[in-house]
Amino acid sequence: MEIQNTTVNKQKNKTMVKSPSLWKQTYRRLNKNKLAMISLFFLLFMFLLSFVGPHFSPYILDRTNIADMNQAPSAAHWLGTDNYGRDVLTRLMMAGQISLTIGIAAMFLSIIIGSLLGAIAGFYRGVVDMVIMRLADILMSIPGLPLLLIMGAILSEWKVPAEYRLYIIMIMLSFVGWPGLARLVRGQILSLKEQPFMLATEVLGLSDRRKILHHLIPNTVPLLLVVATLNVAGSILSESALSFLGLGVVPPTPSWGNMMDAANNFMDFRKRPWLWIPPGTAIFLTVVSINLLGDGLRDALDPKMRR
Amino acid sequence: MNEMLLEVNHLQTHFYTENGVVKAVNDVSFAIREGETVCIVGESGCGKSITALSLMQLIPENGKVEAGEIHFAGQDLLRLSKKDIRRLRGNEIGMIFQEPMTSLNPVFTIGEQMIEPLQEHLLLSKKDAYKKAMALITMLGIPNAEKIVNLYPHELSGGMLQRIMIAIALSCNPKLIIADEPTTALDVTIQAQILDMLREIKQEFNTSILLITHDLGVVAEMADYVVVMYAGKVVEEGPVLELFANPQHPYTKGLLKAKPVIGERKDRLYTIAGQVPNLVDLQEACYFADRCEHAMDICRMKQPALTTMANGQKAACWLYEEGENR
Amino acid sequence: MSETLLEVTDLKKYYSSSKGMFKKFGDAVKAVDGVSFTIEKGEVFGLVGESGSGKSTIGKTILRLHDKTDGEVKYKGKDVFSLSKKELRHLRVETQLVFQDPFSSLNPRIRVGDAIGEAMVEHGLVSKQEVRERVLEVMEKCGLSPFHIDRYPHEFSGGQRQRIVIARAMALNPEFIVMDEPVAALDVSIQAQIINLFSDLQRENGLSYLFISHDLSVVEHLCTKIAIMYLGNIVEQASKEELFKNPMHPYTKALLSAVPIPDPTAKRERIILKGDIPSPINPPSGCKFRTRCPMATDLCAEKIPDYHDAGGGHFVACHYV
Amino acid sequence: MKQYVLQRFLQMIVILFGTSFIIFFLFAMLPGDYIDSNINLTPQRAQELKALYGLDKPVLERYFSWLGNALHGDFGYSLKHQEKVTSLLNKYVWNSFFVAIFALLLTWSIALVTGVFSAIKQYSWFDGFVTFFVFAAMSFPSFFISLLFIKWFGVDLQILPIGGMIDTGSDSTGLAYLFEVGKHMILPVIILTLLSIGSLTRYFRTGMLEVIRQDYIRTARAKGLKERVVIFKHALKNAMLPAITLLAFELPGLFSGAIIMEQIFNWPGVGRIQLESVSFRDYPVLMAFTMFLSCLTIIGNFLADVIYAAVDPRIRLK
Repeated sequence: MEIQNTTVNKQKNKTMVKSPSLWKQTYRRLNKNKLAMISLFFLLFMFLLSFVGPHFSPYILDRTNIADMNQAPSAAHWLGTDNYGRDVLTRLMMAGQISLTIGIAAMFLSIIIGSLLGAIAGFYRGVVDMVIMRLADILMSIPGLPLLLIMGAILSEWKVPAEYRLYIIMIMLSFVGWPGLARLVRGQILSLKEQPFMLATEVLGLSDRRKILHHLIPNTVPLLLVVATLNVAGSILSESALSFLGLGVVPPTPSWGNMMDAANNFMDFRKRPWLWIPPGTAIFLTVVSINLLGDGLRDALDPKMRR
Repeated sequence: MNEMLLEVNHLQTHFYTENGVVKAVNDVSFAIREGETVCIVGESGCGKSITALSLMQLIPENGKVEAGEIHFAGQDLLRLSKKDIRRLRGNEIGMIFQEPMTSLNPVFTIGEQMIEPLQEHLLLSKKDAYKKAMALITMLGIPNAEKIVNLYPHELSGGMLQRIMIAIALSCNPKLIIADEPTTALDVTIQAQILDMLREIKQEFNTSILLITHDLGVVAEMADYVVVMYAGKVVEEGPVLELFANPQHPYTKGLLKAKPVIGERKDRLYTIAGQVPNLVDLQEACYFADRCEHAMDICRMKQPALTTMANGQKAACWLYEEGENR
Repeated sequence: MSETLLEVTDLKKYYSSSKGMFKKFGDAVKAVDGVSFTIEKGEVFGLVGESGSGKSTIGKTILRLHDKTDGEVKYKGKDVFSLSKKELRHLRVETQLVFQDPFSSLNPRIRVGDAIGEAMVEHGLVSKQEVRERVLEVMEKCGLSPFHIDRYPHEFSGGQRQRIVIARAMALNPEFIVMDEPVAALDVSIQAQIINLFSDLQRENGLSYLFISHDLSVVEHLCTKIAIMYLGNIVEQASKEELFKNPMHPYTKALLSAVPIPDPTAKRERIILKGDIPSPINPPSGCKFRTRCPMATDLCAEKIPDYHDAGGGHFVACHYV
Repeated sequence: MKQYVLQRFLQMIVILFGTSFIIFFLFAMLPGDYIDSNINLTPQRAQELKALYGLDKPVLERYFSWLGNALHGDFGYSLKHQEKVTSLLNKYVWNSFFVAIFALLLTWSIALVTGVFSAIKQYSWFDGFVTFFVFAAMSFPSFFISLLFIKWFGVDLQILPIGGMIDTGSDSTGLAYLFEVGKHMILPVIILTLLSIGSLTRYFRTGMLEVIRQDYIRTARAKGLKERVVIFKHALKNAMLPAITLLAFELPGLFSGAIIMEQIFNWPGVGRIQLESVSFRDYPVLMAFTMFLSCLTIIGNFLADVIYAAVDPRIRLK
């Protein structure tokens, strides 16, 4: 009875074609954003470099060999060697593994805790909401870095073996990260609940479970995706700061942060910049790409979210 | 008849969006005489508001006035320098918008916002400007002006704010007032007050009014001359009595029959099928062809020009191309 | 006489306007301040009023979308506010709501077909396999083309979205639909299409509507019985013919004269009310309309007019009528 | 309005106590303390000292005793520096404060100008440059940028001093002292500015962009006002209102000291004291200082809400 696009238009008449899923439409919009795509490819390159690179490097990570100590970048060692004779490039790649894993793991933890508590507070209001939000307020009022310092101190107190230390750092970062996230998710749930289409789910007699799974969460995912991306950037920065101060990832496990403390002694700092400039640059480029990708994602997902 | 105040010829305003160029105003021409109220009527998306904004060159960021002339009191506004156009706005042409609640700055008092055009155009001192503002408020029938002047916009109702907007538009005694759907956001009884006020202003100051609306009832009550727009083009224009008594273009006829009217009992409303076409890359055709009962082949191939009828009415439709009156 | 579908007696709904811990009831907003009416099966009951009259609040309260302050709402003889969980679920199938703003009443992230079919499956009216079939059928009935089923809401115009909202409501083939200004946001040509759709659906399925609007011309076309509201109360209620032929309450007369008629030759006695609509937080004493009423006297300020039958079911609340 | 302030004040008190409890509880989790780190103490001597400092009583009791004297202004005794915590902090906090206040002024003025202009000239090359600069500034690790600046300005070009507050061994006083400290402060201030300017510029830019699209800006133009007046009177005041509350959030930052910057520049600020007290397990200092910062944050939040309510007429007159 009604033609979708009148013949007056040049566009052809779309028949039974199934419009692409929202995610495909989002990807198409993201594709148009050159900056975001460059950042995406750079991040993929960083991942490959960190997780696959070490297998190709001729040097085994921890084998120190005093013979070629402190060599400037050369054909053999593209980024030179450190004062234990270890190849800086290989250590950089291994460190990448650690820093990226911690960043992403901390993000996942914060997202899970934050969105769960935020959703519960937002959906069920009342006392639950009050308790969660006051707890979030309290945690957010303790300044981030000092809190991490204290927790870092607790870690070194308990003489935690190196590999467990990584997991605890992830927990620490998410412990500081989740309140901000919970508040964002709660705000989103509250504003969604005011929308008429949520009132419609009530009128249609849909169950609470259906309302949350099919209506609230799909509309919160875009925000979560953007916040998650930016959270990874924040986690990497915090981890590297902690490790630089010697309270995060502790040698011998390499992390971009603790590779930088080579710059603390004056000789290395002046004479051997290849020791501390590459990890610093790696952090910067990774974080800037994540931020650009996050911004591009925000525009692609929902132009109205341009906060 | 008093002579021409404003003459718009072949106005073209286009918008550059991601999915193509939108010809919001596509070759629109009309004229307003002194002391005359001209109504531009049409549904949403027909370009009536953009036409009004083009006159004042207040087009949003991604739009541009491509072509056309706007002769106002002997000068072509499109050729004026930025400074001259600015000196004209609020001074010789006053403007009223649709949403009174958001049209005033929430962090300045009513008084502060009323004296601005007075100081800018009439170079009044702050004290005199406040006095004139209070006089304007009282003239428009709003009680205790001294209190109103110090209130903030959120402390007044929609109807009251719209009266303040009218006071601001009137403050420099303009020759023309452009009202873009001034009563759409108001309740019926408040709308009646505002329309009544506009009619009084026309009587008292002989100001010409360009009224933009989608409500045919408001057109019947206010207009001397009517211009009907559809998808960016003028499809019909004419004096109000002839246009309502004997509408020419099928779209105008359809609109008049589709609107339920108090007192006229109908069991089914006449409907115009389909919907407004997408304005991006429109073909050379009459844009109403797909929704028109009398659509002929020629309608889908060539765009009809605006032809003048015997009694001075104009319509852009192939039914009347040969000039006889269907 | 057809049986009574809905009976509302002395319904009150107050919002406390002061937020925070110190909730005082003194300055509560009296959105609905004692309203009674009944809707028979197959009837279209029109509720007309300007902003702040409380008409939308009534629509939502009788569907128990939020709680009431006082009064009683009976649907098919059963008090809506004391239904068990199971009975409430059943009520949700029989009664539906159509919204004013088509752009925000559809979940933007699910396809149109799912939005319409979702409730049917949830209430077990149809199995997962046949749901697509049933959805296409309902869409057809509401003037939507089959290939719209897999599209997303942002790909439709305002008018088409309203058809989707209606299809979603019709999917549960309800008996009673509350329509909260369903055509206010649409253009005239689209409005006519939707109004005709309402009449067809009502005729074919024997539906009853509560039609909430501020537009008297649309109400006159569609409704069989009309109530005029002002600041939380019904000031006049009568059958359509009676109300338009012989309006009694001064507010109704002013409202009728304020509606612009698309006929420049029409000569009408014009009643322009002075002043603005008072704030619902502290409405005027006695008759709430007295501050704007052309024939207000001291009596109006002292005593609240009683809502009486002025003959033949034509109710009105005014001392002088 | 007064009721809103009262309610927010009560909420603030609750959060203050909640924070103090959690911080104290965190410290209680720390096994060992300053006395344990001093290895040449005999076990039972250590026990005596602990009793003396009351470190052996159960956590809850210690919390309330700590809270008791905290309310009287006695924040305990720094074991490492052998002096009252409050006087220790008082000595160092002002060094951090000066750097922070200069950085704040610089950040806010630059961010305001660039943010507003990049919003007005959207899609221009200036806006493109500012957006790139914002992303870079937000993504730089603080220690990396400090090291880079020391390398470029301190080591390679040698035009700026890179360590401490005054040249080593100099005893200049009065104006010369001020001039010297000023020279030493240049790099730290620039770095602190760079680190915080990114998000603030973006905040001002988004704020302005949003306000410029409002109806009342179109009305202002329709009144024939000069573009300058439309932007810097009508738009700016609306965009700046929420920004004022941000000022209150900067309160803790002024006193917290940039831990990393002070470490790298060995700037005798309160941040270094904090780091030092972590490694020496001098918990009373750490405890008192973290509590001090939390109070500032909470007071900052409270002030932000109150200022916003007072400044925005829509809320003030409710």
